[in-house]
Amino acid sequence: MTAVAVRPAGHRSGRATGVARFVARRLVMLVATLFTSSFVIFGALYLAPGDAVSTLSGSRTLSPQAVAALREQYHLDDPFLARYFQWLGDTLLHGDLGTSITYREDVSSVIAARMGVTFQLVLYAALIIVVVGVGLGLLSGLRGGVVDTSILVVTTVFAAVPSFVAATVLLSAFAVGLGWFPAVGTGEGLAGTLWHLTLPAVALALASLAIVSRITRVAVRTELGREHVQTAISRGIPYPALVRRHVLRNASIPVTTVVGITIASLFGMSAVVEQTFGLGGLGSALVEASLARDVAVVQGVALVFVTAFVVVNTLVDVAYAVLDPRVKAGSRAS
Amino acid sequence: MTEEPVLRVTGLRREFGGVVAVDGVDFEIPRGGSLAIVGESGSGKSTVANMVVGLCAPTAGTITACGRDRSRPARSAKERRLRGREVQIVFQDPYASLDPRHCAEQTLDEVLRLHRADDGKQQRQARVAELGDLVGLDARQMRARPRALSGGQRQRIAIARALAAEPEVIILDESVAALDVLVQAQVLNLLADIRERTGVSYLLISHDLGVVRQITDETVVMRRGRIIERGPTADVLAHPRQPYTQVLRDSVPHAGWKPTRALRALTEGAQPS
Amino acid sequence: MTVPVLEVDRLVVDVLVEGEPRTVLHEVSLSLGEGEALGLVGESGSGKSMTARAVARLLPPGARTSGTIRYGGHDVRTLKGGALRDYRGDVALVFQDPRAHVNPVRRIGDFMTEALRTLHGVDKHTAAKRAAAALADVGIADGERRLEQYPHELSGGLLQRVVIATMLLTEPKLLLADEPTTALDVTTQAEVMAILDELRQERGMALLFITHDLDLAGAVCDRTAVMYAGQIVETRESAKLHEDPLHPYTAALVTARPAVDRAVDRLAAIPGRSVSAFEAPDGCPFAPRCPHAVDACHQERPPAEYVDGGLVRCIRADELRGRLAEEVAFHD
Amino acid sequence: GSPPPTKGQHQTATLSATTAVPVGDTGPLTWGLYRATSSLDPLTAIDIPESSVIDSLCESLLLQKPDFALAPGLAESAEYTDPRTLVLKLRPDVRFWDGTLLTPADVVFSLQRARDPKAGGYYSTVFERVASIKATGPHEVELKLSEPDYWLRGELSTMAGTIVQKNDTERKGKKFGTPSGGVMCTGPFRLKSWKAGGETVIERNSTYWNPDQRAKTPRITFKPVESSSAQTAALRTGDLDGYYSPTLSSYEQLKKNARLTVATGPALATDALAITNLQGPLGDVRVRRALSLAIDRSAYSQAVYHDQVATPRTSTNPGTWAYGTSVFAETSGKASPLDRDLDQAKKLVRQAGAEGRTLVMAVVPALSSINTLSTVVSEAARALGLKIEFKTFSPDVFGTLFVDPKAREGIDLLPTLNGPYHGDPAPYLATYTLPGGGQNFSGWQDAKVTRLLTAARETAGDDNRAKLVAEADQLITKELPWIPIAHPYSVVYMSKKITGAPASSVFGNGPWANMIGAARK
Amino acid sequence: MTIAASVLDGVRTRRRRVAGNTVVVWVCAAIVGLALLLAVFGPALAPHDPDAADLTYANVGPVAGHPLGFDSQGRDLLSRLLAGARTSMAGPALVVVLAMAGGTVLAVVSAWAGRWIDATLSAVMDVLFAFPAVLLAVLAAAVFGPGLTAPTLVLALAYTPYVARVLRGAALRERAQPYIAACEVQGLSAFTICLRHLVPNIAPMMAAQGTLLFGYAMVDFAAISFMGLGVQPPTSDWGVMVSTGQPGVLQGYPAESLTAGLCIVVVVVAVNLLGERLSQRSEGR
Ligand SMILES: Nc1ncnc2c1ncn2[C@@H]1O[C@H](COP(=O)(O)OP(=O)(O)OP(=O)(O)O)[C@@H](O)[C@H]1O
Ligand SMILES: Nc1ncnc2c1ncn2[C@@H]1O[C@H](COP(=O)(O)OP(=O)(O)OP(=O)(O)O)[C@@H](O)[C@H]1O
Ligand SMILES: [Mg+2]
Ligand SMILES: [Mg+2]
Repeated sequence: MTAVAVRPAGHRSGRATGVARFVARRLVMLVATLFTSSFVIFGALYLAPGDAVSTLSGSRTLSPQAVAALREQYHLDDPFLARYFQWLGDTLLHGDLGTSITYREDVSSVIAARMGVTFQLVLYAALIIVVVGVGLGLLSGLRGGVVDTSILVVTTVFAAVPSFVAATVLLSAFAVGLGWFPAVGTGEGLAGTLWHLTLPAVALALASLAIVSRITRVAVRTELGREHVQTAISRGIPYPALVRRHVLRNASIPVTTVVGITIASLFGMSAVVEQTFGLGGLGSALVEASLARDVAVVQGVALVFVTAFVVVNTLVDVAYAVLDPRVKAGSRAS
Repeated sequence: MTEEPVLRVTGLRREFGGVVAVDGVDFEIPRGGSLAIVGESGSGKSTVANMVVGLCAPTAGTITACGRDRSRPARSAKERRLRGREVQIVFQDPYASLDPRHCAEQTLDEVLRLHRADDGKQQRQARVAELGDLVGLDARQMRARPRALSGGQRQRIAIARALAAEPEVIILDESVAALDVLVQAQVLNLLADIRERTGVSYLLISHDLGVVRQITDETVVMRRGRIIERGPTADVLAHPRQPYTQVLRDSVPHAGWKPTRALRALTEGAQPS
Repeated sequence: MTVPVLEVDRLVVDVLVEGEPRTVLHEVSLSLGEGEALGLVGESGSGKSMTARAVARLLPPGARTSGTIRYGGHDVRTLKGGALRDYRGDVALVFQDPRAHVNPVRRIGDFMTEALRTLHGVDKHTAAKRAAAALADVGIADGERRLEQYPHELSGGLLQRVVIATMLLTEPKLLLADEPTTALDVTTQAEVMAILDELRQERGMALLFITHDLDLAGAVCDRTAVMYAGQIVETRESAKLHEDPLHPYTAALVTARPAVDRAVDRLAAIPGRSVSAFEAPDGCPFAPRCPHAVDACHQERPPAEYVDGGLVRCIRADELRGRLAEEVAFHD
Repeated sequence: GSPPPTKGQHQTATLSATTAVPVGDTGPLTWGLYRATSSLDPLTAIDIPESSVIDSLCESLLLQKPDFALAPGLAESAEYTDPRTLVLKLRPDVRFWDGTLLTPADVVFSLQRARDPKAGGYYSTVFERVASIKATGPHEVELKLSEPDYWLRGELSTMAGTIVQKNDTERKGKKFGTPSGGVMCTGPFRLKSWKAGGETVIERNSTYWNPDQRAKTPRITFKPVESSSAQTAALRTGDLDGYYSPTLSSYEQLKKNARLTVATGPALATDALAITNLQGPLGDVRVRRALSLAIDRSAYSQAVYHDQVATPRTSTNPGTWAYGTSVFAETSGKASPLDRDLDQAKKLVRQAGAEGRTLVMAVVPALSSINTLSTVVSEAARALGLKIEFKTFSPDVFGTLFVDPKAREGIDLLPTLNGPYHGDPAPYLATYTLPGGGQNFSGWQDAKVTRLLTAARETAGDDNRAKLVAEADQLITKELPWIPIAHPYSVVYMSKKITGAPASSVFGNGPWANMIGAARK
Repeated sequence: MTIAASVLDGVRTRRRRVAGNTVVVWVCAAIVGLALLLAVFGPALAPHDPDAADLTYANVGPVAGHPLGFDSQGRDLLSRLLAGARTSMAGPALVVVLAMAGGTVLAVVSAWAGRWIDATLSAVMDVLFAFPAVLLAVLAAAVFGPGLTAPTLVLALAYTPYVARVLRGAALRERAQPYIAACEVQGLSAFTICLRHLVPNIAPMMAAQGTLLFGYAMVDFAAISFMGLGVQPPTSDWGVMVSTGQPGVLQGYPAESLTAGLCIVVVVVAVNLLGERLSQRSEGR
């Protein structure tokens, strides 16, 4: 809708079909990606050594009868394609994502139970990235001098700190050392959730935040150096208005791309942080489930991740078209 | 009996997704001749040039170079090579049209290796030096990267490269437009010399009527993809028949010239918008 | 000559080139009276744009200046705060590439009315009206519609007219036009030049017109200054430049241009290329290319001297005066 | 080099299976699990995250006390009326959470379900000598045996003897024991909520049939905390009130923490190297003995368990000696410790002519205890002039080694932490020493061991049976089909504000959560 | 996992900065050079056998001959760090080589062929993009088992679309240059033009991307190892050491985790700064 609104009058119907085609293309891509990923997942877990029974037994010996019963119950001995198409059929026809072997539960309820944490975590981290990252970037881009240098130094280091290192350090410093934040788990209510998720979100956001800040800084600098900004200066436009009207809006175009991709990739990165902070989210579910050869859960989580990625990217493209009148929806300059 | 022209173009047409960039263009260049295409920006001049050298395919029409049909871009490497010996091009931007990583010698040697496969290394070196002499570059300049050379020197390399394949026709697409007047004069003189010495033909594309007058015999005027006027350059410029050509001619600043808006309005009238 | 609006005296500008300070303008002096048009002509890198930038206080970071730039009795180089803003309100700039100089993500209307609204407190409606009227002045009839468009939806010529109209909205006293027509077709160039010329005369604006085309400068400017390697080598009434150039460089510029009405056997080309001030050798920077150079030319920089109402930097100016005129005449 | 650092002292003091008795009720608690609970069906519970939750919800026919001694549970008594008949007398007053009374039908149903291999339970082999299960009275159930089986009674205290409600279980079908189905039991807590892969919350069963054992906390939230550093952190910050730790990596740290009580207690499991291939060098008992003699158990125990282990003397953890205790103490308990004796070990290898031969050990680099074990084994092998090769597995694939014989091919040594489910070493020993035993990976057998253990199974008196088992235990320790490495203690970490959680590892098979209460008024 | 994406994307928006002090560049170059030397000679330089464990020395601090002390298995920490340089650098280096090779080929083919080939390749890249890297890592680890293979393949696969996207832009810009057209007019074959003209001219961009990528590959590699999906202990590898040493951080023996983490951070910072400079240079050409 918004992409349509920025268009000058007169082209409305053409733009509308353009947007429709854009959305359609994205949907096709989403479906293609999901198909590919589902097949790859099935194939990979089929080829992989080890099977679900060993997870069920928890490294204890089971009687052969028990093993056989389990194998039969979960169709573990069926041929690959048969299992794949059965799963695909169930998913497409009944819209159910299958049953988790490890949790003996519908995958949809496994995902539902875990989705909240991951989305909250990603949302929180995204917020930190946008507010702090962009904020620092603006500060160092517009200020220069000592402020710039110190932000540059800090972000250079942050950008190189792996999230698991950040998680360990934050955990031992702020949870264990100072006791300001809880070490594990998710809280109740908004305040509790915020309080519990602060450290994980910071750990997740840290490197991305640094990168976003650096990109923002460069974008701001680039825009400040552009000729149209020079023109505006020569016209006597006061600095604050200049920054607001000519620098921020224009700089937000590259920043949006980076922020979008960063946020989209947070879903994948959440696994490490979830593990460290004992948050039972989708990321850790993905890792656990694939270790356990719990194909249905892996498929389900992958579906959520892929969809989230495509949706965030689509939003970025729409934002792009809104911010930059030269760009038609969906034709991001690359 | 007239000699076969080195380049003949008939009914050339090119569309870009519904936009007709070139529409029914015909012209020919006799051996050793020099033809100018003039016209406003976007009138399709470069598109014609690109079709003639095989960088883009015509929607319709034929191109005949040296008696051979060249209406389609080359498909095989061999055909490309053969075409390279018929028509060459020199572009407007002398910096961008040279590989920044190769010096003039390398650039020329590469072309020679392609077109004179039988030559030995020494023969090629001799030919490179000869080409360098022809365009007036000394040995140091021949070994310098384009970055270290001035615009005029770069354009000389581009001209030498075009000459290396010993083509029959060289297309000069705004080849002197980016040069300062003094350098432009040097290059124009050079082009005239080369034509005299080698008998090569030129297809000059330019906005600059002074340049056109200086080095071409014939002129075609293009507007919105069509040729609207043609004739000997001196005639066309001295006695333009079409109103547009007149406007073009009168827009050229010269001593005692006063710009007027009325001029433009004349051409504007024909525009739909 | 009337009261000078702008007076530049022995302006020297050093800018950072690859981190090193390099002189790009050397003792540039010029003055511009009310309603007067001065052409600034020269080859690429000669320092024309730098001069305009210095006047507009838009030098790149790290630049150092000396000499004076006077506007309304103040040295522009030291203006601050409100005074600087006032000055900028009085001076308008038009550049070669309009597309780079207009914010691509804002509407034409936004661009045009921005200064009116932020600096002059004009309300939105009035500002838009005035913008549309200004567009009509430069020959754009459907102004209202144009205001709603984005820069990329306009052609270069149209956009340049928009820029000119915009600059005029705030009624500047001095217009700095840096090759405003180089990117345009000749026919469009003629029109834009006509607009500039008309507006200047109607409003009594002073115009500093930068171009590399001597003929173009001559057509709209009362006087023309010729620059070479960061120096003004000659300032003269435009009309006289063509018949009676004082500097060999000016003569070379005149004769090197191919004429529309006549082809010559060979153009009068001189060897070499133009250089920036910091690349120039000691002595007269033009000496290495000058067909008339003598040993003395390589020794020291020629001072600026008054000759026949013009200024010239050539130690042989008097001596050569007749010969240059002949060269030029032969060319014509 | 430099002098080696001083090692911790081996503990010799006797262990208490319990912690201080609480003075009263406490508030809601958060208890740690090393991973999320995956099932609440007793029959598929085999690991702490399942069994410790189930044990708070459901009860078995007999009850394990913290010291693993058997006590009446849902059955007032379980007695052999003759060697082939085990009669269960049920309590008349037991109610499920929904208020219905426990009936023999429920018991028969639960036991039959556990016995049926097709039901997918893990404990069906326990009932291999059971011929029939029948209700023989309003409060009586009778198990008829095909052969005498005096090990069966103890099994009734494990998941195999845990009773679920017949109606409920049948109604739920496949959903039984899953987050959407839940369970219906009789225990002191009832299931409040359970998110798949997330927290499990249990609350006090206010209508619990046994007021003496009622829960002293209104609610326990079981929180899965996967990484050991997060576990440590959570205990230190108070995010967890308590935790039974499967690893002791932070033991020293937490022991010093003023907010925590750290108690060690008896356990059932033994850290051992299972010999999986008798075709290789380890087919020779001298090489097995040599390896056992060369392994630096104390270094291992120190590194992995901070010395919280019973020094191995035989193959069985002293924690398992819950009956015939004095018999075991006199025999297995008096055996000489499995100390290091490199000279003797080298001699054995020489005798066996095994120098230069290669041993292949399965290792899981991601598990630090197995890692450390590989370190001591490789040191031992080096000292003996044996070559050692490690075959690395990820933790997940490692599990298949216990399920799939093909996966074990080419491997000589398989590290395992293994033990019985109740206080009887015999069934555990039988799994790897009897022909056809579930864990007899190498097919090892010894006529005398077989005879002793079979006899023990058919011997009624606890002490007599203990004698036979202890003899077998010592024999096995000589023959070493598996090489015992350590008998780790159970460790519980508790916030100082609470107490009562058993220090022993009874949480795997007996009630424990209801014992926790406030430490102070 | 896909931080690299954002960086790569952002790099294009970067412009020449005022030439910073060259000291930083030299220091970074020295660090990277040292790291590379260690990757080659590290295992040879190690004063002790990095895998020789002696539990009696577990977590013992620095003593004579062991300046950094011992890890939780009683192995010499310095030796492990030195030996670890190789795996820590070799994996990411391989990833960079593979991803750059694949990405460059895809980019050049896309840019040159245009039309449907470009469209198809772009669509395939988009599909790859949408795949969470963690998922790939987990699957590859499952299939290939522990070791270098899985993470190398995964990261190469995950980075290829980013490289392809960035380089495709550069290749398109380069392809639009008249000098390429001039080569075509000369009659050079497409392959020759790409090999001799196009690729060398996007090489500075490739070098910059490769360098930046190396930094991110190191971090991502370490992350995969941290999750237990990559290189496995007892192999000394910095990422693995951070992970195996992690419990020690809370137990008061932070040396293993922190020194290894510091090695990663220092090398990555140096590599990133170098990469940034390179990309500024390649942009400001
Ligand atoms: N690749 C292309 N795709 C779409 N349209 C094109 C393409 N190339 C040229 N055009 C269009 O074709 C028309 C003619 O362009 P062309 O470049 O031939 O003009 P020209 O006469 O050379 O102009 P100029 O003097 O500005 O170089 C223009 O309207 C242009 O927009
Ligand atoms: N931002 C800058 N930083 C450093 N040097 C510059 C900068 N802009 C221009 N120069 C240098 O200053 C000298 C004068 O440049 P200027 O732009 O004034 O030339 P010009 O006469 O306007 O040329 P053109 O006709 O090409 O526009 C040149 O040598 C140029 O390289
Ligand atoms: Mg053109
Ligand atoms: Mg300029």
